[in-house]
Amino acid sequence: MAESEQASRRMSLGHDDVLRWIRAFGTEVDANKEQLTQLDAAVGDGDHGINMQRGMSAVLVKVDAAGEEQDIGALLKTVGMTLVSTVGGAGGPLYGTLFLQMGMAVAGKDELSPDDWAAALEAGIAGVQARGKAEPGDKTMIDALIPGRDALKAALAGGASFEDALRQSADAAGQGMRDTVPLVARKGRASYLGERSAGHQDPGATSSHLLLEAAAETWGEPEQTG
Amino acid sequence: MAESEQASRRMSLGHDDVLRWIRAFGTEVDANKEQLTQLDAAVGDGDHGINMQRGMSAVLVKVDAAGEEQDIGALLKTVGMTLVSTVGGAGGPLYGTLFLQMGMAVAGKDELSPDDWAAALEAGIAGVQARGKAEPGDKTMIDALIPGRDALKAALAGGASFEDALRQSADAAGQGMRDTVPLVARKGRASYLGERSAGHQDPGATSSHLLLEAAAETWGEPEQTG
Amino acid sequence: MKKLINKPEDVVTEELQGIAAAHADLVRVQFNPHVIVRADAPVQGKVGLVSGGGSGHEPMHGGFVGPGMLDAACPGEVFTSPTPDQMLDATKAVNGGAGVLHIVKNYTGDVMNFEMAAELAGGESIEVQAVVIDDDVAVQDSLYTAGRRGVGTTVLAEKICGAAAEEGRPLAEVADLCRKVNANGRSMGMALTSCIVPAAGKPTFELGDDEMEIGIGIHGEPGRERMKLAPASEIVEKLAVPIVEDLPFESGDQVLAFVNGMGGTPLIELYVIYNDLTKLLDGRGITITRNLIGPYITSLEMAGCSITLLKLDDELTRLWDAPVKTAGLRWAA
Amino acid sequence: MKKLINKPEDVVTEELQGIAAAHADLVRVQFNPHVIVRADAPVQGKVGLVSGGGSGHEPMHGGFVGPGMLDAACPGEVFTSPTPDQMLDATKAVNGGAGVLHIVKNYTGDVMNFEMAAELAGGESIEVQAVVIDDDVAVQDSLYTAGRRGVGTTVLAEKICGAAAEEGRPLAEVADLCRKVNANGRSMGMALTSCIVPAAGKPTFELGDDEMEIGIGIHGEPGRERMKLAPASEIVEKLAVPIVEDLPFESGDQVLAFVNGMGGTPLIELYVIYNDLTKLLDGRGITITRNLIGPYITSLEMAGCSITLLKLDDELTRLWDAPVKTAGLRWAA
Ligand SMILES: Nc1ncnc2c1ncn2[C@@H]1O[C@H](COP(=O)(O)OP(=O)(O)O)[C@@H](O)[C@H]1O
Ligand SMILES: Nc1ncnc2c1ncn2[C@@H]1O[C@H](COP(=O)(O)OP(=O)(O)O)[C@@H](O)[C@H]1O
Ligand SMILES: [Mg+2]
Ligand SMILES: [Mg+2]
Ligand SMILES: [Mg+2]
Ligand SMILES: [Mg+2]
Repeated sequence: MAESEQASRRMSLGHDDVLRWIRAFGTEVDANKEQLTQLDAAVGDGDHGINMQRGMSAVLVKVDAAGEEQDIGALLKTVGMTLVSTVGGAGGPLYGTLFLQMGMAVAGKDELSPDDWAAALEAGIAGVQARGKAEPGDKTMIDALIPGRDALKAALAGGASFEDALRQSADAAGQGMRDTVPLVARKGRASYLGERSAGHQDPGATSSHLLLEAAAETWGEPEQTG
Repeated sequence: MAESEQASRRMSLGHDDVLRWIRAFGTEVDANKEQLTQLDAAVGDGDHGINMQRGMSAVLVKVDAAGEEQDIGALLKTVGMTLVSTVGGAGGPLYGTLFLQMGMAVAGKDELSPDDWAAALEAGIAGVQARGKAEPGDKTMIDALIPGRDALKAALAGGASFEDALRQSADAAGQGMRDTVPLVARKGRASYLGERSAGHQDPGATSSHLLLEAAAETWGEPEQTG
Repeated sequence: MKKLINKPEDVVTEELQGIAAAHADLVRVQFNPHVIVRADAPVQGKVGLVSGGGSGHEPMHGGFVGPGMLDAACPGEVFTSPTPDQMLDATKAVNGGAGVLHIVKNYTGDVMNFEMAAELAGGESIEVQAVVIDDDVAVQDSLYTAGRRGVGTTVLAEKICGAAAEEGRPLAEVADLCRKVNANGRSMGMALTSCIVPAAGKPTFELGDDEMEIGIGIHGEPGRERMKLAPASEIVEKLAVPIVEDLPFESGDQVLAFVNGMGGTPLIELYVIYNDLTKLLDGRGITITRNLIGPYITSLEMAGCSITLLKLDDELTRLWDAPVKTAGLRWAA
Repeated sequence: MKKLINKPEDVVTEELQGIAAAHADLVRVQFNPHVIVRADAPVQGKVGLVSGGGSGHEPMHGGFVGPGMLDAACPGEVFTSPTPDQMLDATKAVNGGAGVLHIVKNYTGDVMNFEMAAELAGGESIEVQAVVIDDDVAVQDSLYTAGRRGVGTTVLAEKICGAAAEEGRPLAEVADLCRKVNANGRSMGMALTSCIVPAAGKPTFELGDDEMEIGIGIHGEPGRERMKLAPASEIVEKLAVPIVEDLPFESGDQVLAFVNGMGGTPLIELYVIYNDLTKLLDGRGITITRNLIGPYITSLEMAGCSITLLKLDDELTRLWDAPVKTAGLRWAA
């Protein structure tokens, strides 16, 4: 990347940035509700899109009402609590836990560095694994989240810009998502299908890709300075 | 009809003839089961063909078992009783009563003259009307039976041969059956439809036409002499 | 045709074998001809209650045989009235000396077959009275037609008269009570899908993906009108307003509200319908004091529902609440 | 989509309004969040029984709240596990000081949400135990997977544990009993048609006119295998043989046989299935001493059935026979 662009590079995330990401995720879920539901119908019970959409609408109402009083940690916890109490199914506790643990990791902060963001994501994913006991390869959201997290950390460690790191993270999550297709599910509802679960993309991995893609897109734009 | 054919004209019906008619009716019901059921589905509950077929199969088993010991009256009563106890629905009591009353009218006889046959039919139809209270024009089997009976009596009174009278009777029943199409049903299940029953042919009138048609065809052949 | 059956012609017999095996504590099943009789029949000195009709409406009537309800049920072939010999056998089996009441749904076939049975029972010196239930407001009534069909009120009449018979009331009183229930009950039904008679193998009628049939009978007989699919609240209006206006049910009335499933409609939808019904009746000052919600008078696998309202007084309420112990309805005092 | 509903997003709320209006004598319904609680809860000194799961399985679980069965039910959205706040509210509402048992069907979502609820209840010093029901033999079990689904045995566990709790037995005993029921119960289901989740508006899966799905879950999850439509007797074999061989049920065993309708299948067909089941079990020397036949754990309007067998001993039989008074199951001593 050219030297001249350095100035506009994003070095941190404010409350507003995080909110824009949450909104962008909500928009993505809305736009992909049908696809998520279709994917879930093939290997599960056909409600993943519906559930996530119900949860994210509730989240948007909630964060609007909460205003900007909250620090980022509190904001993420509000998102998590709202998802826990509105999504239900497997998605509710898992996405709820993801955001709750992210919020705990950055409790009290009004600004996040790229490393704070990576640490939050790491904590969130650890929470999902503690709750759901899924390992990579079990054909779950973990299969998008872990490559996404690892790519983010590797890029940042290699000195990439935050924008580039987010893009690599989202792309790795996308690859992880696509890589769920041939897998035989070992966790969640799809595991009831045994061998018949192979050949279908995991709905939760798909929504998790949307989550990291929303981050890359929202924060990948040059920062508005001035 | 030419003088030379006079000799082969049928002047009476024996036990065997009546049995052949019953069998022929059974065959007709079998062959038209689907059509009767279709007609009944349009204005009723779609079981007329199924019911009549169940009843006539039972009748054939019964008359086979009974052998030729019975007089014609007893034979017809056996048919009636069997229909009553196997057909059910409206068809069971109505066709059952038809045969029972025919049997009563010719009780003890081993041979029926054309006038005996006409009297039996008349008694049977009176029984159907006593049981079902239907008048001509109500869109029921009565609308095939009464024209059939009247044509038979008129033809015999006019000096027609039995064969001719039977043919005229069957044709009049056929006309009566077709004439049920525009009628609005006032009796039976089709009456629940009110105006919507118009435009459909009555299933019971259709099976009654088969009954008289079977007589015309079975007995319309020159009698086997010798 | 997608059904859990073996051969279409064996459905009724195998169903009855299943009932016989499952409910030997409540009923005896006789197979030739088909009759379901209360296990302890005849109950001496008690009026015997017999009903019957085509099969395919389960749990009606066989599921309503037992203490506090029917003494016997005569199951016909699917959607086909049973025959007089079934009814005669049932009548003889339940005659405890106090006479027998035939509860007959108003269909030409049912009425004629029960009439023949009553004539035969008369010949054997059993006192029989028959009451015909004709509560379906979807059908125009007239002196010159077959009149209204018997539908949901039948279930309520069987329960209430069953309780009265259990109390030892005489035949004439139980018959009068049955007429009273019929006079105070009104019903109407609708279908989202057709049913398939096993022997026919295909739907009795065709409905478009966006159509429903209002005023349907319980045998897949076509209804009053076919219309575009509508929300539950409109369906309730289409069914309940004609019912309310027919009797009429008026402000201050107390009613039993019976929301019935047609066989293919799950309970979750019936509660949505019931909820809309409470609102409609509330708006007219009519109070639901008793209710029954579920598939009780069905039409094979038809999706749809019917609503029955029965105007209650203290007597009817008390008899409705009385204990009943059958496969289909069961409660204690 | 042909359903008796208003807006898809309102189905559960309106259903609950219907239940609240219909069964005020048995239950209170709380709307924010959704909880169905026994009218007289908390019963002091009695273990509280809470279950829950997605809606669309009615009468389970809300229809099983009442004396002798559940103290509370948490209805989720259609086919979606309820949330921890519902379960926490339910747990608090039924805690009569003797602790609360969570009866959880083994689905990842249900298990995780109930776990979170138990953590929250622990924070409020309510003693909670959870038992997970996993009786579906259609699913291969393994340490590394989500394990078997919870299906028909859940209904039986709720009834039997409800009776034990009513007797005043302590939490640990009721929980052990629940594990015993689960250990002795096995199920398998099949579908003739798919169901339609209201919010999705179209069938969860497609089945050909001559196909059926064996080993289906109660949420329209695909099953073990898809095969050509077969007679009832073969379907019974497909379901019952894996059940019998799994426990295994053996000659001399006494069982409760539960033939469950999936929501769109009428009773007449369930009795045909029951009849074939009695023959199959007879042939293996297994005796049915109790039975339950009807739609109790449904999958919206899906056509199909499931079979559950529970091996009985004197204790389980006595508790099954104990009085129960709920909208969905009701009998006296
Ligand atoms: N144990 C688990 N750990 C992580 N993710 C899981 C687990 N179980 C299920 N999931 C994810 O949840 C997704 C399904 O979510 P959803 O449809 O909302 O829940 P449900 O299966 O209860 O209907 C799956 O696609 C999978 O990615
Ligand atoms: N009251 C009646 N009198 C004469 N015929 C009648 C009467 N009611 C019905 N029917 C005849 O019965 C036929 C229907 O017979 P069926 O389908 O066997 O009985 P159900 O209507 O009980 O199913 C009608 O088409 C009609 O011709
Ligand atoms: Mg799902
Ligand atoms: Mg008919
Ligand atoms: Mg009929
Ligand atoms: Mg779900």
